[in-house]
Amino acid sequence: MLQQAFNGLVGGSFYALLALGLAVIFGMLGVVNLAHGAFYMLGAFGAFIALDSFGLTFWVALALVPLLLGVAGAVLERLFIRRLAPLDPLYNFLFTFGLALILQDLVRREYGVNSQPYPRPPALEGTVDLGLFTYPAYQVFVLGVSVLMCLVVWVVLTRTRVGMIVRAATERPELTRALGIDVGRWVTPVFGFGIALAAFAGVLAAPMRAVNPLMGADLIITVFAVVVIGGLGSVFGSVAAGFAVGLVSALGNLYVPALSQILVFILMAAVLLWRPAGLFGREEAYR
Amino acid sequence: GGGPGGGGGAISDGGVVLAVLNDQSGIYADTSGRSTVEAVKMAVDDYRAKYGDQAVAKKVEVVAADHQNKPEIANSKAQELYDREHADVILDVPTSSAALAVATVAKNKRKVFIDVGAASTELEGKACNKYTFHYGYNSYMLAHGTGSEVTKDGGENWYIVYPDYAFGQDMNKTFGSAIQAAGGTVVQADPTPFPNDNFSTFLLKAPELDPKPQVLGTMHAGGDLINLVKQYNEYKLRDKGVRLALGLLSMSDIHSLGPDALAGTRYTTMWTWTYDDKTRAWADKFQAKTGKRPTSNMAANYSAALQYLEAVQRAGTDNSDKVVAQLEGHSMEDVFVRNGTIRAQDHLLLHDAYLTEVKAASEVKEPYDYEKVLKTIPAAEAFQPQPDPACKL
Amino acid sequence: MEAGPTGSAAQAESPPAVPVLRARGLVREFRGFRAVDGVDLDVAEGSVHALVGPNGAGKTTLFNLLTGFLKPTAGSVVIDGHRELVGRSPEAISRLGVARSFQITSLFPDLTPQQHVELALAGPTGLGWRFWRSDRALARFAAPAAELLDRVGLAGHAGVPAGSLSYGRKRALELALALAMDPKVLLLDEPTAGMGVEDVDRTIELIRTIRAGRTVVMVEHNMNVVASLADRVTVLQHGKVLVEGAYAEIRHDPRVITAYLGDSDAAR
Amino acid sequence: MLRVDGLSAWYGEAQALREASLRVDEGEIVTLVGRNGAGKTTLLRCLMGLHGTYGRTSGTITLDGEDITALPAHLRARRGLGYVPDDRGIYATLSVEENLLLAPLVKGSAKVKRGGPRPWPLDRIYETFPHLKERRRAPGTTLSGGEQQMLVLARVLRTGARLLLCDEPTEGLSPLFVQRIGEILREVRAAGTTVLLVEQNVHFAASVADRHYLLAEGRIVEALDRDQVREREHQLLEYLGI
Amino acid sequence: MSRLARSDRGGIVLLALGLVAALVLPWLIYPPVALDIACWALFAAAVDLLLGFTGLLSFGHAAFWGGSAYCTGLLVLHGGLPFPVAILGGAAFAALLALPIGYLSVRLTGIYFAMVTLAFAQMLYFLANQWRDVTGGENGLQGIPRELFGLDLYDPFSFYYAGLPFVLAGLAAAWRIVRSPFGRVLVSIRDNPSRARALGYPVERYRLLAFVLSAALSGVAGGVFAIGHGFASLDGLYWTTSGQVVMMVILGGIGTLWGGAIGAAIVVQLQDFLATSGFEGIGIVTGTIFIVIVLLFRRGIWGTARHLIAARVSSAAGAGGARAGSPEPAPAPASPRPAGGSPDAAAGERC
Ligand SMILES: Nc1ncnc2c1ncn2[C@@H]1O[C@H](COP(=O)(O)OP(=O)(O)OP(=O)(O)O)[C@@H](O)[C@H]1O
Ligand SMILES: Nc1ncnc2c1ncn2[C@@H]1O[C@H](COP(=O)(O)OP(=O)(O)OP(=O)(O)O)[C@@H](O)[C@H]1O
Ligand SMILES: [Mg+2]
Ligand SMILES: [Mg+2]
Repeated sequence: MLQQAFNGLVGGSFYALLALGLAVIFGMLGVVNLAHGAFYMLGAFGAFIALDSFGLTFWVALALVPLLLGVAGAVLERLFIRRLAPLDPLYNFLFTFGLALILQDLVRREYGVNSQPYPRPPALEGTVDLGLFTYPAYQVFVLGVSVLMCLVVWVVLTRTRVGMIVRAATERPELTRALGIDVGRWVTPVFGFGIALAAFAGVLAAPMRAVNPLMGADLIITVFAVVVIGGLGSVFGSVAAGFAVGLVSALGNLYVPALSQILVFILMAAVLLWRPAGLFGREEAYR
Repeated sequence: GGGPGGGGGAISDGGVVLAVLNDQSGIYADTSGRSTVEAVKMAVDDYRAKYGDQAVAKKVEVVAADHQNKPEIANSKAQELYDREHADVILDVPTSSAALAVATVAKNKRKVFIDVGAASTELEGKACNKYTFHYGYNSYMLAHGTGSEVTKDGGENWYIVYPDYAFGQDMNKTFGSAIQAAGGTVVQADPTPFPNDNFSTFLLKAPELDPKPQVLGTMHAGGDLINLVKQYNEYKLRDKGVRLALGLLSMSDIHSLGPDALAGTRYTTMWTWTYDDKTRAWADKFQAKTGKRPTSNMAANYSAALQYLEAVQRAGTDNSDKVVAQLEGHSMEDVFVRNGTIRAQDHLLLHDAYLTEVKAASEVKEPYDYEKVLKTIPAAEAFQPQPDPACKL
Repeated sequence: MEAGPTGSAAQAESPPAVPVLRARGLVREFRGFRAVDGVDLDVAEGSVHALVGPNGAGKTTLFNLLTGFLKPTAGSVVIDGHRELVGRSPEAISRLGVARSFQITSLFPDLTPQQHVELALAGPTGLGWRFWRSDRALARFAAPAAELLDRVGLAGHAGVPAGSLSYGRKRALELALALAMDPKVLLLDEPTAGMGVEDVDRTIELIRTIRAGRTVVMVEHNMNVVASLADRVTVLQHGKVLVEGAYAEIRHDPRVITAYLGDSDAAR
Repeated sequence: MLRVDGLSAWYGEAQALREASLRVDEGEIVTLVGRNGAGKTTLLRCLMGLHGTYGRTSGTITLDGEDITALPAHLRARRGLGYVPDDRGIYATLSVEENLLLAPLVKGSAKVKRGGPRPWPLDRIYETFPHLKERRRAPGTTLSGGEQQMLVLARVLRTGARLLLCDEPTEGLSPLFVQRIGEILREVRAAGTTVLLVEQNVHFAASVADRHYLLAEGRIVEALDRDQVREREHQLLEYLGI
Repeated sequence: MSRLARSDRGGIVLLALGLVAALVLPWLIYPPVALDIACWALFAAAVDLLLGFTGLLSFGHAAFWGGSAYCTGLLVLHGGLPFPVAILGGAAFAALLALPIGYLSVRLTGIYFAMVTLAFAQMLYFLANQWRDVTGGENGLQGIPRELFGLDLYDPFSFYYAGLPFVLAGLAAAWRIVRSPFGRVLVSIRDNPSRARALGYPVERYRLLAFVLSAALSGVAGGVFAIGHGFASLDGLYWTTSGQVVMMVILGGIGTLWGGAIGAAIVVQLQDFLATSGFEGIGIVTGTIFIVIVLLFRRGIWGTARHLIAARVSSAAGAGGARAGSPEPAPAPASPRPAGGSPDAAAGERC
């Protein structure tokens, strides 16, 4: 049981990391990145390619792949997302939808739909004794790293000037410029960072999940539900909901396997009924 | 194609048209896809080589279409292939829903359809019809052989996890009855979400069940299977005495995971290119053309095309009814089919299947040489012994 | 224009018996901060009741509570002596005859003023639900809408998208919309804010003409407007009622002067 | 300090400013008055470099002898322009304090001479606007209308902007606070800040301003100089229809 | 008002043209494909009703299209009803389904609405997948007959004309809704919901009714589609179906209603073409279309055409003075960045 709960948290790590990236991007830029799943997939493929074609280890990939994809994300923002930003956010939603289709298909054409092999890093082959039970070392690592990552991001966004500027730029880009802040300089790295988070999750997933072009497509919808549950645009909410959903679906698998596919959505419906803005969402103010 | 039932004359529209309708861009693109078209072309070449001037079908054309895994596209495309491309037979159609849709079209258009890639037993069950044939494998074949053979081999207690959709549900049912018939027990069977990438819950649970299962039977395919096996190894279940038996395993899955991850895992297959010299020779030919090793599905399509052309040859025409008459009850033998018969009552091809084990990496001598046949399951046992009463041709 | 208490004294003559709008013990907390803190309010039928008070006193919040845009933490609001408003949705309350204007302009940028007013006029008729009818059915509101726009001085701008109106005109349109709903009780949140002097005067006139047969509650910082219109003034401070009385009474109240008015007349 | 020459601005096809020219000297308070729709807001937005999204403009804007017509908004702010928009411009996603701290301070540089107004430290702001201190953790837009107005003014004061462009800063403020704003404006002028003020409240405008520009239908129709202000105030009011 | 009247007259001419096009379509292209186009056209119009005129982007309309397909199929297969009745039954089912989903979703707007509807549709997909006894699971609900009073309509050519009246009726209904007082309220809600609320319009209920109506029309389309193909499949419930219809809408032009038909024609034809082209990159092609439209072509085909015509008309009329904005429903969906509401964002670049 405890072990199952722990396992749920490990599964939740991926939700949390992806939801975090999504929340950072759309809490801050107002863009729902439908291509987030595709970047997660690219992260995993990045790790695979790094190993397969360049012989780079998992650890190198874990640093390098998010960096490269983050840069790619930044370029993307510069070239396209920015142009659509002043318009209705739906346009960026649709743009990233198209992008996701293309990325998926490109990878599929190159590598096929079958999963690519990726071994666990040797240092994390064994198991760790967690006192109450032993657990595969790699999974413990995944959980630890994701929690750390989420904490760091949260602190940066809420406690630092960077977070403040980014939030301001999201809300009123024009005015923010008029206050002396070069908005364009900030938005790009933030978008890139969100993408890098997705890629980071992807690299983490490579040793324990199937690496194939479709790996992100279905996951992303669950992550949407996670973000809605957590509270629209709330970074903290997304992360918390990510872990919570991981936990719930692990226990759901255990006790009500027949419902496990739709458990997340039932949870989402319940939350919406109770708090339309999500658990940590903000309500509107009327003046 | 010839007008339905009409004319009786030799070849309609000046030639025989074989249409391959399959998934060229989705999840079946690798096991089926465009390479399958090459396999069918090889069949045409072999037919020509064999009969030369004697060939009834002087002109044979192969056309291909991508149904993108969408049944409605399969449906429209099938009609279009029959109507506009004058296809005499449609081959492959690996997605069950698409296959069932095409079967209806075949019935209405009275044109031959030989399904190769779909696992659903409905094709020879309530959806069967006079013009539709099911060729190669089905979920019964995949599940029954493994279930009974592994049980007999000492795997008495089973824990089954299956993806919660039609294929998985069917597999679970057949597995269960095969295990029971062989004297084993299914300790528990759990449906898993589909698709799913986290099977930890089930894997953690497996060794804790009472009585402890010796075999974990999984009915997953594709990415789900890879996830499951990766995690199976992560939790070191093999060391904990829980073996793995699979419902469906393709050569490319083994390639993805690396043979070591799966070494010793058993499953049933309809064909493997490493079976004997004949299959190896054909596989070499295929590789020369496509650069790849053939999957069982590609070989099955080759065979289906060849047998169709043989039937045309025997009938002396491409008239659908006459070709169907030639196929029904016909016994056949080729590089893919061993001891094959097309059962007249439900148009299911019965043929030998193989209980197979994944080789350890040390045994692998060349790329894609992963499979070791343990036992041939004779045609009579490999498939449903009796036709489904729901099938009325 | 120097307005004295004279104007309002004349109208304050008929003290009505039943309060048309009555609030008791209204409280609204925002995460522990009490923006409105136990307000009792009686608005007499047919009167013009002004709500004044320093910035942040809770006037707009009180409006939101009265009109259902916010749910009170505690307290009740009753209209016509028997109908409880707390717990009803804003649209339900507006159908009961309580209309409001917004302090911060809030319009449909793509619709013309004409269309705005038509829409407001159609609201109570239920015509809006008729998805099977032609929208020409709305034409029957065209004439009254044009007339209303004329009254607020927007006749010349009836066909321009509201998004391109200047601020002052947007405010006038806000007023027209509130009027169009022909409410029993009209709540105006700073109706003259941002208006030029000329427009302020016109608005005063306008409110004077429309008060016939209805009750007006308004939040206003412009003392000229309060002086010339209000029968009764409630001064709020820190979410509580500080003083209530006729303008003439409260303007010399030392508490009001220190909390709100200040001692100079730099304020118009 | 600021010169505007022949400034025109369009919204699509409609012209909102017609060849407006004006001048603001260092250390004065200049008001821009005019009826609703005269183009006051448009003028300020052009000065701040924010009109670009609406339509075209023409004319030149010079700050301390430097032509800033083509400069992007954020660089104008760094040169010392401080903008108080008419719709207030409070960030819902930032707390009151963050709203205050957001804008970077105006620093001296080769292009910007220092020595003028000092940036207001946070303490001084909270002393002047106790409301803001009380609510400093609250999300910006939950402030009352008047409190928001204080917040925007405080925001530009904190940056130490040298030229304030204020669009109706007294709108929605209580009489007491309107006085306070007047005092503050005089105070910052004494400290060397220059102010260009758009006002509807003519009494208020007259009480703080050194000079007036009168705007009608996008044109500057009258400029009242420092010495003329007192004597011609009457005329001015008349013009505005009072 | 005269302007409205004129655009009405132009509308009638276009309507007649559209009708003729609908009638001759199966002569021009392969009849089953023609029927697909007709169904998707109605589906797109239903989605546009929500997107273009209510400002809600539903990414979960597959639920109604697919849900109705199943219901229609079941009514014919097990209820033995004639298919026209079954289609109406399917539409009613879709509307019913839309009630709870809509109730939960309409409180959200913008992308959140899109995400939530997407999630609900996906939930339905999973349910249908699991509930095999009724839906046939991934095999789909096969073999739905299409005969009417003994008349075998198997021939796709004749069935096209049996299905067309439903599609046309649905399109007419969509048009009526958009041009009704209700439609006017929807547009105002789209532009400023809290203002509409203050005018006494219960915003959520209006959105819900719009959602339900849109679902019902999608249901009609899905029902005809199911009968036309003779089966209902899980694929119809999958989110790619929702994505596809949204693509048709934006390709045709958001807020144009008829644009969806053009979008449908192009996408269906393209898909049909790609199936045999041998180019294995349907995702690349569709994705590129999405991106190109969104970046360069936001008004869509119909929207661009209408804009060009409008521009010519107004310049011909020699409009002097202030340029009046179009009194018709704006082509863009909900005002940009609803959260900000500041004029600098609101008046920003319109497409
Ligand atoms: N976004 C816009 N699109 C089109 N026209 C506009 C827009 N904003 C303002 N206008 C027009 O430009 C002219 C000048 O407007 P501006 O807002 O500058 O006036 P103002 O003097 O500030 O008025 P007020 O005192 O009401 O704020 C007005 O006629 C107005 O209708
Ligand atoms: N949604 C909210 N969340 C938190 N605090 C709020 C919220 N709405 C209002 N407040 C606070 O409640 C107090 C009263 O606000 P309100 O808007 O009612 O003031 P007001 O009297 O209308 O002031 P003004 O004249 O400046 O408009 C203010 O201090 C404000 O910050
Ligand atoms: Mg207020
Ligand atoms: Mg202005």
